[in-house]
Amino acid sequence: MQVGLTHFLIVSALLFCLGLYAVLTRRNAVAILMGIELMLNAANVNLIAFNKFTAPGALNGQVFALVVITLAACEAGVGLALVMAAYRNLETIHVDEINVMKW
Amino acid sequence: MGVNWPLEIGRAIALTVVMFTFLAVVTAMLGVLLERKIGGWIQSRLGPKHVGPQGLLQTVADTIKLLQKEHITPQAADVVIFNAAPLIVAVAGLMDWLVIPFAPGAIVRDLNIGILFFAAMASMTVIGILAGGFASNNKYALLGGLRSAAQMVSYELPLAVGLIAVAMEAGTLSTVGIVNAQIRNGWYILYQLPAFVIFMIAATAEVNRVPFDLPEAESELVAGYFSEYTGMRFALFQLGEYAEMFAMAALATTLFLGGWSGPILPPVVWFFIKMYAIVFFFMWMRWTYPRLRLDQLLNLSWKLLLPAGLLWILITGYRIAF
Amino acid sequence: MVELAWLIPVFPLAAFALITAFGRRLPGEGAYVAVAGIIASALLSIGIFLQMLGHPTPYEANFRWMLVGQLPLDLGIRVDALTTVMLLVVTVVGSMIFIYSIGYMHEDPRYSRFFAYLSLFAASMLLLVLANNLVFLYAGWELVGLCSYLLIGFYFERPSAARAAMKAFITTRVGDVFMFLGILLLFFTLGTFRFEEIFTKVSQGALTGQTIGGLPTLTVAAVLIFGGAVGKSAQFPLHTWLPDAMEGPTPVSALIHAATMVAAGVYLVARAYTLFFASPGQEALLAVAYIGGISALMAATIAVVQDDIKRVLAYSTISQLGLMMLGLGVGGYTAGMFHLTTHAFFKALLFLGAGSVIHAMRTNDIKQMGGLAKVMPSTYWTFLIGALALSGIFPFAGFWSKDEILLEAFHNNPALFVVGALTSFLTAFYIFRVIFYTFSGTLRSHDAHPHESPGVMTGPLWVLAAFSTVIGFVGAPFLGNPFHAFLRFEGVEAVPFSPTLALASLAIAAAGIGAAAVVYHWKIVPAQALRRAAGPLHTLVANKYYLDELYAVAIVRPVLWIAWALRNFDVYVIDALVNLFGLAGVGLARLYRLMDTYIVDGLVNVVGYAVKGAGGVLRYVQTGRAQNYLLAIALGVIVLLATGLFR
Amino acid sequence: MGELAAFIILSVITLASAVVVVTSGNIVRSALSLVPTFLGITGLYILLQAEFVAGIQVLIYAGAITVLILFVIMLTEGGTGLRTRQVNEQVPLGMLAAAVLALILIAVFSGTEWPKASGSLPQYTAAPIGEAFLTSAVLIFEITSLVLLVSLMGAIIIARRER
Repeated sequence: MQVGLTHFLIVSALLFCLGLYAVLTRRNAVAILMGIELMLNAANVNLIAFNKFTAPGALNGQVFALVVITLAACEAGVGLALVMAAYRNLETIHVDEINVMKW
Repeated sequence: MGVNWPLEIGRAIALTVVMFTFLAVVTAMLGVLLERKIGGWIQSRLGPKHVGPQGLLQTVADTIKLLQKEHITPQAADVVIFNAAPLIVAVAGLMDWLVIPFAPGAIVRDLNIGILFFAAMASMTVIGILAGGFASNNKYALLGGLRSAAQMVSYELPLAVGLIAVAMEAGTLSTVGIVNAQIRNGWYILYQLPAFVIFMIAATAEVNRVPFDLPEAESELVAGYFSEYTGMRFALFQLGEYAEMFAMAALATTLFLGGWSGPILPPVVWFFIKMYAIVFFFMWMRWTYPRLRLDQLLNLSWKLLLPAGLLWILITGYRIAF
Repeated sequence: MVELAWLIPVFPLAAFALITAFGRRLPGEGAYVAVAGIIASALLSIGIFLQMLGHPTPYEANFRWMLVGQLPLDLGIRVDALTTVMLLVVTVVGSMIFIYSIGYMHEDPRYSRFFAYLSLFAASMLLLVLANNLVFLYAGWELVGLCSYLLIGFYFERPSAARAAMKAFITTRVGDVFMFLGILLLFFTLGTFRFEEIFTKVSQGALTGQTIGGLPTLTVAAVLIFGGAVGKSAQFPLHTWLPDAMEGPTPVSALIHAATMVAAGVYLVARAYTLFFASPGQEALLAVAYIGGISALMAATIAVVQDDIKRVLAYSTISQLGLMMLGLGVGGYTAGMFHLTTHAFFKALLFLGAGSVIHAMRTNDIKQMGGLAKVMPSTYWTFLIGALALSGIFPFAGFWSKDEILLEAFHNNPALFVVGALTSFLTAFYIFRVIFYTFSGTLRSHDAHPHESPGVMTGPLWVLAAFSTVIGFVGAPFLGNPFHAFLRFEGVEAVPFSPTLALASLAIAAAGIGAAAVVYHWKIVPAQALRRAAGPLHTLVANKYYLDELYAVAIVRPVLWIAWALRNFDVYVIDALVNLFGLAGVGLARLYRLMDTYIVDGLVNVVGYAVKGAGGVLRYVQTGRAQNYLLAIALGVIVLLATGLFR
Repeated sequence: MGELAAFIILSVITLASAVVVVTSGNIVRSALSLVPTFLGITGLYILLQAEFVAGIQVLIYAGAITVLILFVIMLTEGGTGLRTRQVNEQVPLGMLAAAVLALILIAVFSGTEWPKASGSLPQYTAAPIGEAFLTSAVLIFEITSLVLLVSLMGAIIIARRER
């Protein structure tokens, strides 16, 4: 049996849903960030898989994947900086406890 | 895809065994011995002298001793991570060697992303160190791990900048391709002297050697991230470190000193002569310079090496384009 | 130099602005700034005077103010001989008074404000003098009035001062209304405000034959403008404010009510002399002469019976201004202006001397004083020089100028010459009455400790005394009367000097001094007896001819009664109507309020309650936690995908 | 056959370690499990003949982002040694949503007939990618670099200790 596009897509779908689960259920802001990284990776797998199987002539998918990786690095940097700032000011990084702006 | 998978896997296992043995002997054991001998020489003393002729078997004896020692796992440690950390460091150190060409054809795999692969693998070491520092559940180890992470992440950038400059000069990421380009055009230390300087400084920091040995500064943090490690795990950390250091030396040889090229002598001999010259340089530095402070270290990377490296890339790009 | 003339009023104006803004933080609490301003103006005036002496060409500078229809309105300044003389008088005398004030006012809590007012006054007066048109002149005129109000009422916590200020302001305002009417009349008939154009047109006969209400337009205009002069120069019948104005600080009396402001009236007549001269039959000039004569004699008689030193000087001022008017009225243009100049110096000197005396005695009553000659020699000698100048004794300033006026009167209108001569006699009498009461004999008050004034006060006295002594020689006939050569009205020939008349006037003055000495120094004829002999006449004079009372009955009472009546009308008729409307409104409002409360508010409240209830339910959806929202989004995505998939 | 085996092994590594990432009660283990996840994905990239992206994936994700995450964990909660509840009350619903979504996606992916491609990827991808970044994708490249710069400064400003 040949490894086809669908295989990669299913793996990425599972990875994406695992990431979504982390984002939905984790209290720790860093864990949520990790979930987001998983989702981004899943998206990257999709991009590269589509690139190979549907449009191998151009490398647009890989280019996009690289852009996504760069932006993921940005997101991680800023997100973690926010976590640090929150921890310093509120002494917690649990998102359900960070509620000083509520009401 | 005409890949013969069983053959490939078999070759990979065989090569790994060969490389591991080679590294254990050539880098770790010989490296430790060299370190002590050169240290003795620079400090006008004898160094190890009694085990074997001129103390040549000293590290063999030490290795046997380490192999026999008990594995102590601290009670509050995170056992899984604690045990995994030395392996990560050692494996990352070994992976570097995959792309080093010792002589024409004598390379594990000539990847077309060779030096990118090298940089990626070098960066993996940090995770092992950080994990080990955390899992020990010891404040010295944790601080050492954090320092190491900060330092290595910072110095990866100048290192990568040095690599990029060379890649631009050669027009390829493959290490074999770079050596061939040097055989054609002359050693890159001539064209890329600033990149070489930046690379050497960053490499010294990347392998946590004096004057950048803050993660394991004995006088401040006992032994840094591997304070709690004993026996063979400790030896694995050491192996990883020495493998990394020798890999850096080998890469410097490959990128800047023309790799295996040289007259009369066989290419492999030339390669090892150059590599050991750079190893000697690392050791020379160790016994010469004092340790930097953490803020000085980070300032050096972010405020001097990185801007200088970017400027040099600009100059190189201009030279190549016009 | 003359191009810089516009700077002359700017200096004191800048001083005023500075003192207003920074007050006590300035050097000398503002006084030095004010003095510096006026001295700068004085120096510039002297420079311009010297230049004009060489080339007496009038200088004019204009700028376009606005267009009235097609008619351009140019405003500007004019510097000619008349202006130069006035500038000199105002700035030089003003400088002396400013310096004197440093000493006189130094304990006053509103010290810097005083200098601000003084500076503003000087600026206004200089603007008035420099104006080449009636608008600027009127502006300066009103500003001068305002400053005089502020300065007379400087001690506004004293009711009498406040009342005097009000009286001065309102009385002069009566004259100003006439003047304003005159200006408008001229503008509507001639279409310009500029003196030069007005005079040119009048000389060319632009108004000849025109009448307004049966009277010749030119005469009406001239007399209306003279109305302003009457008010400002305190001529009969608007003279009553000036004696009361003595409530202000003495330097103010000296500056405003002797040397400069009241001179503005005379200056106005001189400036507009062409109008008066050109009026048919010179009726306007005649009016000026008679008003002047009446004022001169009346004020002189009142001055004789006053006991307040400053009031004596105030009436003296009215009298002397009357004399100037008389001089102008009988054709003595140069004589009037000459007397204005000399009078400014010696009257300022007298006022400042009086101020020095008051400063020492802390009372105005001459009957409380006596024997001050020994205590205050500087004041005594300077005051004596001023008195001699006022009386017209050779060689002091007053002799020359008064003699010229009497000469002109003798030639042109003998009746008025008699008035002038009588005034002259009375003048000498009353001023030496003051001197004998004040400086000779012994001190009558027992709780006063007089002392000589400080140098900053006596210094200006001596300077003014020097001027009073020598300034007359600029009009001396044996020197060729250089003043007349410099300043004269074309078309009127000066009457040649007559030694006989000069001797006569000298004799009249001497007689006045002698009479005063007989009564008040040697006391050969006691004052009591004289007063009893005069009888009802004395009573009449002592009550100032009952003019204040007459005004009270004739004008103030009716006005007050009308005001009272109108007030009653307001209170009982208009207010009642307004209240009626108000009550009706309130009643209607009550009605509307019921509707608002129960119908409109009810509806609004229903909406509000509904929204509040809905919000209370829905707010539980808003947890403020991103993960809840994300879950909702995920479920929503699932629903959308599912509907898309299984449709 | 070998390719399928490699694919299966890599997928299992990836997904198993991703499960550890999202379920582990120990946040440090979660973070460390990211490493095999990313490395497994790297392997998938290599299977997809995207060596350059694979190298970058290791360098950025495994080498940098994971280190950063570990760093922050140790500076915040991980460094305190406290063990607190790591999940919120949405676990059942979240699990349901994720599972249903996964099922739907798998159903969609399996049921779709993707277009077949002709041609093949170039032998060496690094150079064409570089060319694409400097020609057709230059705008994306520039904007991304700008975003990188801005987020770098933003991160520094946010994380800096306020005085």
